[in-house]
Amino acid sequence: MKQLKTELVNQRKIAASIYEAVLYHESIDDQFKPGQFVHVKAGAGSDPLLRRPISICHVDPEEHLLTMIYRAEGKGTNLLKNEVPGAVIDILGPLGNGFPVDEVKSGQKAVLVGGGIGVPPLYYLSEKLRERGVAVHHVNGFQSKESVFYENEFKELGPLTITTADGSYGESGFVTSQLDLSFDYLFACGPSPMLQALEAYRSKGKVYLSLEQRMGCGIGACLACVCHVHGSDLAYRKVCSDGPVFEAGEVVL
Amino acid sequence: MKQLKTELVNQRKIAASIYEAVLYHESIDDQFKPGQFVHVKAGAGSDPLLRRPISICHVDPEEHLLTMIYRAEGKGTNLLKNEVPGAVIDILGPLGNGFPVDEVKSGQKAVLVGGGIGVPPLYYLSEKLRERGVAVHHVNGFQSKESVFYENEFKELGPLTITTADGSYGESGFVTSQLDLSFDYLFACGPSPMLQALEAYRSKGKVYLSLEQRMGCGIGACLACVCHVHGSDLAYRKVCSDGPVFEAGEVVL
Amino acid sequence: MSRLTIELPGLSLKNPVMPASGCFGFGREYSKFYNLEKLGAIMVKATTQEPRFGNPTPRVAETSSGMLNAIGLQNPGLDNVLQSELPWLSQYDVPVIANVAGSTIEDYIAVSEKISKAENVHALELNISCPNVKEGGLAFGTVAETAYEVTKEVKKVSRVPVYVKLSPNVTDIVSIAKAVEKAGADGLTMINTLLGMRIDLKTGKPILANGAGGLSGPAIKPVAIRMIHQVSQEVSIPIIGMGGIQSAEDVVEYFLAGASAVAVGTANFVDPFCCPTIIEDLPPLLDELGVNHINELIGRSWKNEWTLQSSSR
Amino acid sequence: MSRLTIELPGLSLKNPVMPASGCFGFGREYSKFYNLEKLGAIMVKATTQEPRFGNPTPRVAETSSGMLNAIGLQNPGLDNVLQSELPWLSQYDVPVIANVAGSTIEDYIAVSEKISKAENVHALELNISCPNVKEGGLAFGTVAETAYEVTKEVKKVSRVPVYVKLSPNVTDIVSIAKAVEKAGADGLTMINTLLGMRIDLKTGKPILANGAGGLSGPAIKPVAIRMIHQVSQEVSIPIIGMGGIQSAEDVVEYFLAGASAVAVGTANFVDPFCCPTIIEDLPPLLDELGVNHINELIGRSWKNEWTLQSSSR
Ligand SMILES: Cc1cc2nc3c(=O)[nH]c(=O)nc-3n(C[C@H](O)[C@H](O)[C@H](O)COP(=O)(O)OP(=O)(O)OC[C@H]3O[C@@H](n4cnc5c(N)ncnc54)[C@H](O)[C@@H]3O)c2cc1C
Ligand SMILES: Cc1cc2nc3c(=O)[nH]c(=O)nc-3n(C[C@H](O)[C@H](O)[C@H](O)COP(=O)(O)OP(=O)(O)OC[C@H]3O[C@@H](n4cnc5c(N)ncnc54)[C@H](O)[C@@H]3O)c2cc1C
Ligand SMILES: Cc1cc2nc3c(=O)[nH]c(=O)nc-3n(C[C@H](O)[C@H](O)[C@H](O)COP(=O)(O)O)c2cc1C
Ligand SMILES: Cc1cc2nc3c(=O)[nH]c(=O)nc-3n(C[C@H](O)[C@H](O)[C@H](O)COP(=O)(O)O)c2cc1C
Ligand code: FES
Ligand code: FES
Repeated sequence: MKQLKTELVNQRKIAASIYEAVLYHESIDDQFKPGQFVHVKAGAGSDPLLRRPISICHVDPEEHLLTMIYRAEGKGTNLLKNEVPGAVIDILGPLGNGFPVDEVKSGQKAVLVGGGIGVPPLYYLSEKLRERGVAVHHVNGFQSKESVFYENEFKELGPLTITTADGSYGESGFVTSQLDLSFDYLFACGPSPMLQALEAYRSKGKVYLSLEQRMGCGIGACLACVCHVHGSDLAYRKVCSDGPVFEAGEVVL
Repeated sequence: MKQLKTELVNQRKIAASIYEAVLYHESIDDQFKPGQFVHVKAGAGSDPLLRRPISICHVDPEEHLLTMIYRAEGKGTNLLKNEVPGAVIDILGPLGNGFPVDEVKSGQKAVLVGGGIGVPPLYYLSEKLRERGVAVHHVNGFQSKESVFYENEFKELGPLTITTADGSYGESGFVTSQLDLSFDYLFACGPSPMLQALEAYRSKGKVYLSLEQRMGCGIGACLACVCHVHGSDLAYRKVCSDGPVFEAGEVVL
Repeated sequence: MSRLTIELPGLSLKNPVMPASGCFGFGREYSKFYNLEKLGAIMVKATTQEPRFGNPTPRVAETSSGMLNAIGLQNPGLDNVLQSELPWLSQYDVPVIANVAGSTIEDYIAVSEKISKAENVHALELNISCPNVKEGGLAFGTVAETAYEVTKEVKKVSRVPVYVKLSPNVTDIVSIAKAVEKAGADGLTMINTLLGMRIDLKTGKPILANGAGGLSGPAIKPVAIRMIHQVSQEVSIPIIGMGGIQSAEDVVEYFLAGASAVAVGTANFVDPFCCPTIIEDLPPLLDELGVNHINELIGRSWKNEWTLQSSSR
Repeated sequence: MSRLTIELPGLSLKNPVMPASGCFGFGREYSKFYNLEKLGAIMVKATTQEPRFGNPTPRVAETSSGMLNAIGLQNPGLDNVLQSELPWLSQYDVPVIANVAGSTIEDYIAVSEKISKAENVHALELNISCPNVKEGGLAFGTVAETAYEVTKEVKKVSRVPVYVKLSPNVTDIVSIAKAVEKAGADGLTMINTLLGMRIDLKTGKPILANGAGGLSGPAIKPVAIRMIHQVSQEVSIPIIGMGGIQSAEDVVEYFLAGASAVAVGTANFVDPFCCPTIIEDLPPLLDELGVNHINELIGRSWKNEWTLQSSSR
C-alpha cells in the first residue's frame, strides 16, 4: 500500500455517467492485482472528506498506468469527472485482497459475472486469467443500452453476453437469467441482490464474490465495513482488508 | 454585479508568494472600475466556503480580460494558485465603490500609495488617471526585495518610489517616509497602520483610502464588514458596499 | 409550481424556501439580483427595541465547510424597522417573518407586540438562541423554563402566529421543544448556530473580536437533521428547518427528517442566487424521486416503512 | 525534537500527537505504514468487558468536511485485548492510553481495574460520551452527577491516571468538566463526536443503519476549540484536545485554546501518514511563530495579552 500522487493522463466518458480515467505514477506496477481497489481523493480541501474506493480495471506495468472506470454519481465522483489531464489525483493502493487468479489452472473454465459498475474489475481479472490459459466467458448486466460499456474490450478476451434490465440492448433481464453454463470458477462483482442470487451457484463450482460496503479508512482500522461470518454472532470480516473478494458462503451478504 | 464563471487564461508567479491571474469572460468590460473588487470562489465543494475579496488590478474591456494579483497565504488563495489555464473561476463582481476617478481633473497631481498586497488596485487607478491627463506619482512599499512586483509596469505610468521594510531594495523603511510631496489627491491602499498614518495628510489635499475587512456576503447584507463613522456610536458604513474606498476622516480606521 | 405550496400557521407559502434571518438583511441588497416574490417567505434580520451597533470587527471567520459569525444583532431598532424597512418590503407580495430578539422578557414582549401589527408581518420568529449577545438570547433558549416563559408571554401579545427558534447548544433539545409547544408556540424554527471559535495563529487570539461566535453552513447540517428528526417525532407543531442548506437535495433531506419548510442562510453569501436556484431545482428533483407534492416528504424518514425508490448499483 | 516533549499525568510524551481512540484500532494496520514509536502515544479502540460486534452496516456516512460513524464499540472484549492486542503493541516503545467503555458503572470499574494493570497502559480514557450505544455511554457524559460518580469509582481502582472523555452534546460543558475534576480525574480528553444524522434521498431513510451517529472531522473543530477555550480556563487538569485535526497548524490552534496534547482521529482515514507528517511539520512551524517549546503555547489565547507576531498585510 502506498499513497501516490498520480497524474491524470486521460479521461473520457464511455457511457451514460460512466467515465474511464487513466492514471500515471512510476510506482504503478503489477503489484496492483485484479479485484483490488484504490482509494481515491476527490477535490482539494476537506469537502468531500473521505476517499472513494474504485476498483482497478487495468494496469500497464511497463508504462506505469492504471485504468479505472467509475460512475459519476455523488459529490466526489462528480468532482473527479471534471479533472483535466495534468491534474494530480491522490490515491492509496493497492488495497484489499483480490480474486485468487493463481488458483485457476490453464484449461479450466471461468465465468465472470458483472453488474453495472461492478463490471470494471472483471476486465482486469479476465486479462490475467487469459494470460494463464483459462477459458473465460463474460456475462455483464446493465440498466439499459446507454449504460453499456467496454463491449468490444471484453469480446477480445472471450465470449460476452450482455443483459439489460429494460431490454434495450442484448438479452433482456438480469445476468442470472443467462447463467446456464458449466464452469470451474465463477467470479462476480455487482449489486447485493445479484451476489445473493449467485450464492446458489456454489453447487456448480467455486464461486468468488466481490463485495461493496461504505468505508472509512479502507485499510482495516475503523471497522466501518464489516460483515458477519456465517454461523457466528461475533466473527466478522472487513470488506476493505479481508475482502473485497470472498468465497461464496464465507460471509453473510 | 454579476456572477461570472470566468476562464483562467493565464497565471504566473510575479514575486515571493505573489501571483498574477488573468480571467476571461465576455461580460468583463469597463463597468469594472478601479478600487472595486471581485469576490472569488476558490476550489469546488464547500471547503473553503466563503469567497475571497480580490481587487481589480487591470481590465481589458476589448478582450474582456480582468487581471488580479494576490498573495497565496491561506487555504483559498493556495488553492487558487494551483489552478491551471482552462480552469473555471467563479467570481462575483464588480463589487463596492471604487476611487473617485472622475473627480480628479486633468493637470492635477495625484500620489498613489500602496502597501504590499494593497498595491494592485492602484495600478488600474493609475492607468485611468493617466487617461484623464492627471500627473501620477507612485510610492509602493513592500516587506523586502523578494516581494516587490510590477516595478516596470508602474514606472511606465509615472515616477515610482519603492520602499522595503528591511531595506533590501529601494528606499529603506515605510512608505510614509517618502511622502514629502505636494498633491491634489492622495489615494492609498494597504495595511491599517499605513492608512492610519496617512490620515494626517488630509491637511495637504484630498485623501481617499481603501479599507480591508473580513467579509461574509460582500454585497451589504450580512453586516460582517462594518466600520464606525466618526462622531457617532451607531452610524456605520459597510466596507463591502459603501466602500472599500472612503474619504479619509469619514470612518474610524 | 403548486407542487411546492405549503400551509403553515400564518403562512401560505408558494414554495417552502426562504432566506434565514440575519443572512438577507431586510431584503434590499438581494432585491437587486432577483425578484423577491420568487421566495416562499423572508425571514428578516433580528429586531431589538433599541438600535444596536453590534460587536466589534472582525465579526466573521471561516471554518471547514462553515463560518463563524458574531454580528451581535446589529439592527436599526424597532421604530426604524416599522417605519422604513417593513414598508419598503411591502412592495413585494411575499410574507415576512419578523425575527425578534432581546435581553429581557419585557424586550421580547414589547417588540413582538408592535412588530406583529405590521401589515406584511405574517409570523414572528422568537430568537431565543442567539449566541452572540452577552446579556440574554442564548440563555433563554437553553433552559426549558425560560423558553416556556418567554413564549407564553409573547403569545399573549402577538397578533400573528409565533415560531420559536431553538438553539442546538443543548443537551436535550426535545425537552425545550416540548416546553415551547406547551407554551403555545405555533411552530419551531431550528437550528440556530452552534457555538464555536477559531484562533489566529499569528496573533494567538481568537479571530472574532467577540471571541466565540455562531457556526453555520454545511458543516452543521447533520446536527440540524438529527435534531429535526428527533423533535418532529415528539411535537405536533410544524418545523422550519435550517442549517447548511445549499441545494434542492438538501431541502428534500430536511423534509424527510421532519421539516415542513426550510430557510437558507450562509449559502446566500456564497451564491446570491441560491434561493431562486433551489426553488427551480425542486420540481425536477421531485420527479426523479417520484413524488407529486413536496409535503408528501415531511417526516418520511420516520413516519413509516415506505421507500422512495430502491437504490440500484 | 525536545521542543515537542510534554509531561502529563502518567504520560511522558516525546511529542504531543497521538491517534484518537477508534480511529487507529490497536495500531496493527498503521504499523505497516510507519514505525509507531514516532507517535507521542496511542489511544486504542474502546474496550468493553464482553466482546461486541457493534451496529449493523452502513456504519459511516460522509458529511461536508466531516463524517458520521455508528460503529457501536465493536471490540474483541477485555480478555482478548489483555491477552493479544496490548501484548502485541508492547513491542513498541510508546505509551498506550486505554479507552474504556461500558453500559453500567460496574462495567467501567471492572474494565478499568484490569486494563490499568497492563504493563504498557500508561493512562485510561473513560469514554462516557459515546453516542452510538443505546444503553449508557452518552448518558454518563451528559449529566454532571453520573459523570462524577463513574469517575470517582474508576479512580478508586485504576493503577494509572484517569482521563475522562467529554461529550460536546451538552448545554454546559464546564459544569461537567468541573464535576469530573472534583471526582479526581487526572485529565480531560475532548471532544467526542457531535450527534448527527444524514438521510438517503433514494431510500428516504437514514444512511446509517443505526439512524444517528457521531460527527467527526474538520467540521467540528470550531466547536472543540470553543469548548477547550472555555474549559481550560475553569479547570486545572490538563486537556488532550481532538476534533478535526489535520495539520500542524491545527495542533497549534488547539494549544492556543488550552490543550496540552492532541489526538488525531478522522484524518487518519484520509491520509494514513498524517500523524507522523504533523509531528514533522511542528518544529518548523514553531520556528515561524518564534516559539521555542510547544508548551509555551498552552492556553495563550486567554492567558495573557502577549502577541505571537503582528500580522502584516
Ligand atoms: C471495493 C469497492 C470497489 C468499487 N469499485 C467501483 C468502481 O470500480 N467503479 C465505480 O463507479 N464504483 C465503484 N465502487 C463504488 C464507489 O465506491 C461509489 O460509487 C463511490 O464511493 C460513490 O462516491 P460519490 O462521490 O459518487 O457519492 P457520494 O454520495 O458523494 O458518497 C458519499 C460517501 O458514501 C460512500 N459511498 C456511496 N456509495 C457507495 C457505494 N456504492 N459503495 C461504497 N461506498 C459508497 C462514498 O465512498 C462516500 O464516502 C466500489 C466500491 C467498493 C467498496
Ligand atoms: C476589498 C478587498 C480587496 C482586497 N484585494 C486584495 C488583492 O488584490 N490581493 C490580495 O492578495 N489580497 C486582497 N485582499 C485581501 C484578501 O481578501 C485576503 O488575503 C484573502 O481573502 C485571504 O484568503 P486566504 O484563502 O489566503 O486566507 P484564509 O486564512 O484561508 O482566509 C480565511 C477567511 O478570512 C478572510 N481573510 C483572511 N485574510 C483577510 C484579509 N486580509 N482581508 C479580508 N479577508 C481576509 C478570507 O477572505 C476568508 O474568508 C483584499 C481584501 C479586501 C477586503
Ligand atoms: C451572519 C449571520 C447572521 C445571523 N443573524 C441572525 C439573526 O439576527 N437572528 C437569528 O435568529 N439568526 C441569525 N443567524 C442564524 C441563521 O438564521 C441560521 O439559523 C443559521 O445561520 C443556520 O443556517 P445556515 O447554515 O443556512 O446559515 C445568523 C447567521 C449568520 C451566518
Ligand atoms: C470511526 C470512529 C470510531 C470511533 N470510536 C471511538 C471509540 O471507540 N472510543 C472513543 O472514545 N471515541 C471514538 N471515536 C471518537 C474519536 O476518538 C474522536 O473523539 C472524534 O472522532 C473527534 O476527532 P476527529 O475529528 O479527529 O475524528 C471514534 C471516531 C470515529 C470517527
Ligand atoms: S473501511 Fe475501515 S475497516 Fe474497512
Ligand atoms: S460583507 Fe456582508 S455586509 Fe459587507
